Amino acid sequence: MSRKVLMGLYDTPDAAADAVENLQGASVESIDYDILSGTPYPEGTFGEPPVKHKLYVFPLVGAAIGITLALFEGFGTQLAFPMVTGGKPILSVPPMIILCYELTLLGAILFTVMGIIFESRLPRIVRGLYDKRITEGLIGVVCTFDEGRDEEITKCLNDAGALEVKSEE
Amino acid sequence: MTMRSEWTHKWSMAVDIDKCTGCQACVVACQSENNVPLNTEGLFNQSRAMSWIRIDRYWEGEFPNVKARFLPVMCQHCGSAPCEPVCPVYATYHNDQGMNVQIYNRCIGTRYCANNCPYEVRMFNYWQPVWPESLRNQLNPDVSIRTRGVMEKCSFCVQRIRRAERTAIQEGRDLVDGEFSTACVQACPTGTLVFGDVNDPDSKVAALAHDRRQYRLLEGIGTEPNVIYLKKVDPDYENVGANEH
Amino acid sequence: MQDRKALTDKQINDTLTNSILRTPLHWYILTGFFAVIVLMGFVAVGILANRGLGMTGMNRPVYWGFFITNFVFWIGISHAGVMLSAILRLAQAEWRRPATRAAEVLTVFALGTAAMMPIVHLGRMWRFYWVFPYDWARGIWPDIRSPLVWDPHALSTYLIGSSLFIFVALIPDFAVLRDKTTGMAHQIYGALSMGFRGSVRQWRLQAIAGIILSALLLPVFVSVHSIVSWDFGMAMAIPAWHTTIFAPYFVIGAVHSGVAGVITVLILLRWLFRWDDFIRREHIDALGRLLFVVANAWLFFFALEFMFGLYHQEGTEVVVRDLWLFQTPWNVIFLLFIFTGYIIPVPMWLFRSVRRSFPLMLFTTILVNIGMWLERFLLIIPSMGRKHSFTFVWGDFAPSPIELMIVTATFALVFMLMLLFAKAFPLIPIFDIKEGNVLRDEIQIGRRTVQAVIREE
Amino acid sequence: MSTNHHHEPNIFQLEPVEVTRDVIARTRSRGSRYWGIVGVLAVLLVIGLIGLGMRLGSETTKLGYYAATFSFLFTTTQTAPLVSVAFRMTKNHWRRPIARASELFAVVGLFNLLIFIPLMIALPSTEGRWTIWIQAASWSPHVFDTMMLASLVVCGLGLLWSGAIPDFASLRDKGGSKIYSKLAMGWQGTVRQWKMQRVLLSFLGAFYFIGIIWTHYVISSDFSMSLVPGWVDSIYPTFHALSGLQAALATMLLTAYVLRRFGGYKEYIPMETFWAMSKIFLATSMLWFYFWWSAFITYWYGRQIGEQHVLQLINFGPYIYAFVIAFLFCFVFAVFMLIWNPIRKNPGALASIALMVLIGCFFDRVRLFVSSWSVSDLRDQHHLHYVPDTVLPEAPDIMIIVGLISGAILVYMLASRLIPVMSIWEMRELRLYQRSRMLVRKKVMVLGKPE
Repeated sequence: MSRKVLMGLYDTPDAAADAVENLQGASVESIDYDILSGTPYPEGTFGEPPVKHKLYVFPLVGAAIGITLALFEGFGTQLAFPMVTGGKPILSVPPMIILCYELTLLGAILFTVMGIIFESRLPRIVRGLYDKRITEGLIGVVCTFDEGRDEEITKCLNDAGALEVKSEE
Repeated sequence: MTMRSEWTHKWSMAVDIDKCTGCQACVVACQSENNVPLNTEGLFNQSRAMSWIRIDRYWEGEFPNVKARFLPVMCQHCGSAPCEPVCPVYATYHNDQGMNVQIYNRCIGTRYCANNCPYEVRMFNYWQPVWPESLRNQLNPDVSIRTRGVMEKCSFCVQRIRRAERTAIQEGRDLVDGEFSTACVQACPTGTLVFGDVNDPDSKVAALAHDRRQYRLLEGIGTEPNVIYLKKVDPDYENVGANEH
Repeated sequence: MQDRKALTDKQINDTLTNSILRTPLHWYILTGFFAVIVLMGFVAVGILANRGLGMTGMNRPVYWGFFITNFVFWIGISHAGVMLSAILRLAQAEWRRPATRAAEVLTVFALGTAAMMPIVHLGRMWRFYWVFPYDWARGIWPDIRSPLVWDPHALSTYLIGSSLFIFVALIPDFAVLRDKTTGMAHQIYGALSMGFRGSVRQWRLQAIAGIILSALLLPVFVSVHSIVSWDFGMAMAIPAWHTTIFAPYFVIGAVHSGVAGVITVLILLRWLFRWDDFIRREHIDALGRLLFVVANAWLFFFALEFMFGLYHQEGTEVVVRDLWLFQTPWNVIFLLFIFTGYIIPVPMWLFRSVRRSFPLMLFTTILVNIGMWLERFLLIIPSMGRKHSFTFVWGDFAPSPIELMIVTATFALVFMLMLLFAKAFPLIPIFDIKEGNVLRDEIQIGRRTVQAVIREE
Repeated sequence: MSTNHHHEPNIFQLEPVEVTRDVIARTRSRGSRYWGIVGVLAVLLVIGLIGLGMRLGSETTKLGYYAATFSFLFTTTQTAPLVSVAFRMTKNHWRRPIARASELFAVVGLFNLLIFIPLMIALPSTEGRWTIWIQAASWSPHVFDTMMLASLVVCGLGLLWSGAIPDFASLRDKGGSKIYSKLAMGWQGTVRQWKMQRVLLSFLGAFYFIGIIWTHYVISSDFSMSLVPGWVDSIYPTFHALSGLQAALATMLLTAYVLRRFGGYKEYIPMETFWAMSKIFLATSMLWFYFWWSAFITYWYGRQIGEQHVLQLINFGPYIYAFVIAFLFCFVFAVFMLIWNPIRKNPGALASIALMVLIGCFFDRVRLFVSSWSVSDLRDQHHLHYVPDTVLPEAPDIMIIVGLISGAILVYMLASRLIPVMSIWEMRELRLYQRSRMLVRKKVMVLGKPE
């Protein structure tokens, strides 16, 4: 069956939190509601469950790739041109350590940024239900639900004192 | 390159300070042999004059009994040359004949090598070199003309070495010590400069390398120079030659 | 005590985007003015490329001149950004909020400008890309033993890293701009914000991103200036350069000049865009305190560098110190440097009234950067003129008009880029300010109200 | 329903009166285990002093381990008060539970001063060698180093005292011995007195900060670097101070753990304290490598003969084992364990890492000091022409190492009997600034930030 989306707009965090509480009371799964705000509130402010993510993996992968490339460059370039410069060994390790250091961090940074964008589910082609006033302080509580629970959900949102309940069309 | 001798060549030069009169003949010879740009008055004022071999002149003692000390300095072709590893593009490296060679086409002109040369013998082409019309035909065809923006320095007249090697190989024989030499050595009237192969046990240079007067410039910093200096002999002074380093 | 007033999110949006949506007239005047100077700078570079480095004042033995000095200086400035925003973010310092982005942007532009310097300084500048590890066209790789190969690696890492750092933090502000604009601008900001709509998950990841990226960028920030310092430290032929303290000494010097630069920029922005409610006295006060500590740490390293120059009791290092202290014009430059870089500004920062006065902070921080430019000059140039004991080839250096023109142009370039950025993007992180408002609190202790902050941990 | 899966902010709960009573009780009553340990340490100390006596006659090349031990004690114990000083300057509340514990290490400074005197006498004259006292008389290191160390100790004791006056007063009022009323100097806690005490603390703190850095400078250069001809390493003093800070943090982590685990101060020392310290601990461990590397890469690249020999001497030559241990313990293991948040939030793990770092720090001092003292011919050499052989510890050296270190611990334990190891007034002040409240649905901690 198809699913519908409703969004209630609130002017205070407490109202939004009430709405979330109502939704939880109406046994809406935590993946089915979301809070949109123009301000980063501390985690759990609206009584929502903590976000699960795998961001910490990305830098490690990036670092691994980076150091591999660095080692490749270090060994490769020195062995490709076995020329003596300044009586230093053909395979000088200290310079390679410096390259490894830089490229490891570069890889880690690149992958972290990719991870952030990926984990925050961006880029979104279809932005979905949204309101411009959210960046100006209003807080939106979006709820996705199955066909037929309309008035129940609308009630949950309105009881918390929604300024407006938007649906997408 | 095929090598018919049982040793690999290690080209080296000996400089007998005792014989040097500071006549600058070597400087001029090098200038014309290696197509080094002309040093005009203007270049001297900019202190950008170029000479692959220079003669340092130091005054010693107090007036009236003051003495001029002459010290010919060219690239020392160091065994562990500080100038080599700092080049990001391998424009200078150590070849298998003990020489520190400069590759003009690779040079991008960071001038780091010049900074890291303790002997100050590396020259940078700040300007595009120009010669008056009259001198166009004087240029040595064996030596490439360096464009502006690259480093250059004494090459131990590598073009002469290579030519001698080629003839030797054609005639199917070994190189003979003294059958050729660098421009500066050729021009030196007093025999201050001696060029040869130190790995050749019976070459003049090899002998001088073990002379009791021999020393290297700035020995303390461990660059293992390939140019041997022989101390001044001066009855008035104890441990002469100390002032050079 | 703290002159902050409560602002609604709408007010914050409006004020912080007025650099973009309601650009003041003097923005155009200033930008135009700087653009002209930058143009002249590019002409100078053209002349340089056309006629050769003979146009500069460099000679033998002083092979490196104003360009490298300027390079080190701008690298130094570029160290404020990450230093401030990363360390203060990790330390959960609340007062960082308005300063972070301006600092990071300054980092990026200063770094880009710095990166141009060694290219301009090359004998054959059209060949600069040969230091990067690729094999086409020449059939040869760079020699990774050279510090000049370490440099491009470190620089590009730092440049890419800090640019992405800024971009990630900009995404929510793009969303704000998207909602405030219409038409073309709306489309562009919409594309940039990638459909960000401030969901719980997105905000959470913003927070974590700030921490991880800071932690990753700090090691880069330290390494970059260290590697720059090793361009000099590795040169055993120049005893005054070949000293082990150069890496941390350069880094702390960089932070000194960099933080000063950030304060200068913040005060100018405050004046330019009327951001009085965001860049407040307590902010430059805190920055001033930080700067006081940094300055003294820098002095300690400077003292070490100086004393170990004399440690030999002989030789060329002492000659260089003698040059600094007793030989004109070097001693004049030295006095200028030590007075502008330390003696005048630092004691002033002891006074709260000075740290909280915008004109005085502007004055002192500009002084610091004059001093630090001269410090780099003194560290780099005289040492080359007094290499080993071949007094016969000792030399001096005097800059040429071309060099002066290009150096001036770099300053204009950085200011111009900052202004252009301010025209397109908010220079004060909007969402960071809003978060600050949420986390701000007050507690009553007896009759006294104490500023307090909500800790998430 | 929501807050239960976010962790609760833990806030110091005890009432002021309880704090005072509790801390004083703990300070006074000491179990048999305490006295047992004190006894053992005392015996070990005596053994150490005997070892010291055996060593004194012998030539300088044999004094390396003694010097290393002194440097180690100076590094760890006398830098420890820095933890309190530095984070009082930055107004970090998490420092309060360990502030006194770290200042208490100033007492160990007295012990260090005592064991420093024979070393100072054994230090060879500066005739014919490079030192930081460029043109000064040959006795300058001896005199000036002693002066600096002594003034540092005095400053540290002053810091400890001024930080403890209010607690002395409470001990006095709780019927402590006469000495407390003397130490409290009639403290009544008037507004003016509190203000003065704050000023005094900040001044002494600043002095101690500057003092410790410069003392590291002179100790490191006079007692190791200048003993090796041609070793000109301008970063070495900073490296010494930096690894001092690292060791100080390690010491404090270990102390905090012991207090929490065995001292019964569990609810006083929260996780935040460990966590906050561990971040800086991680930073210092990275910097350890950074400072070492700055010296190494310069020498490695320079390739001058003297430099190569020094590199061999202190790193890869006769003391390679000490170096490897130091390198692994102080940098590699430390960093790669500390980057993980779970480890940084686990006091037990942190304590063991701290212990490891301390061991690494000791071997670091061995490689630096034993090697430099083993260079015999100093006179008029401007380069190190040879690399001396390894000097292995003999019986007296072992006795010195064990004895002196346990001596330092002994002094600390005895001092903690006299002076409360937990600062009563700082904990009471902490209660003023910590509040707990609801932010919408989340229970959060509110921290007061007085200007």
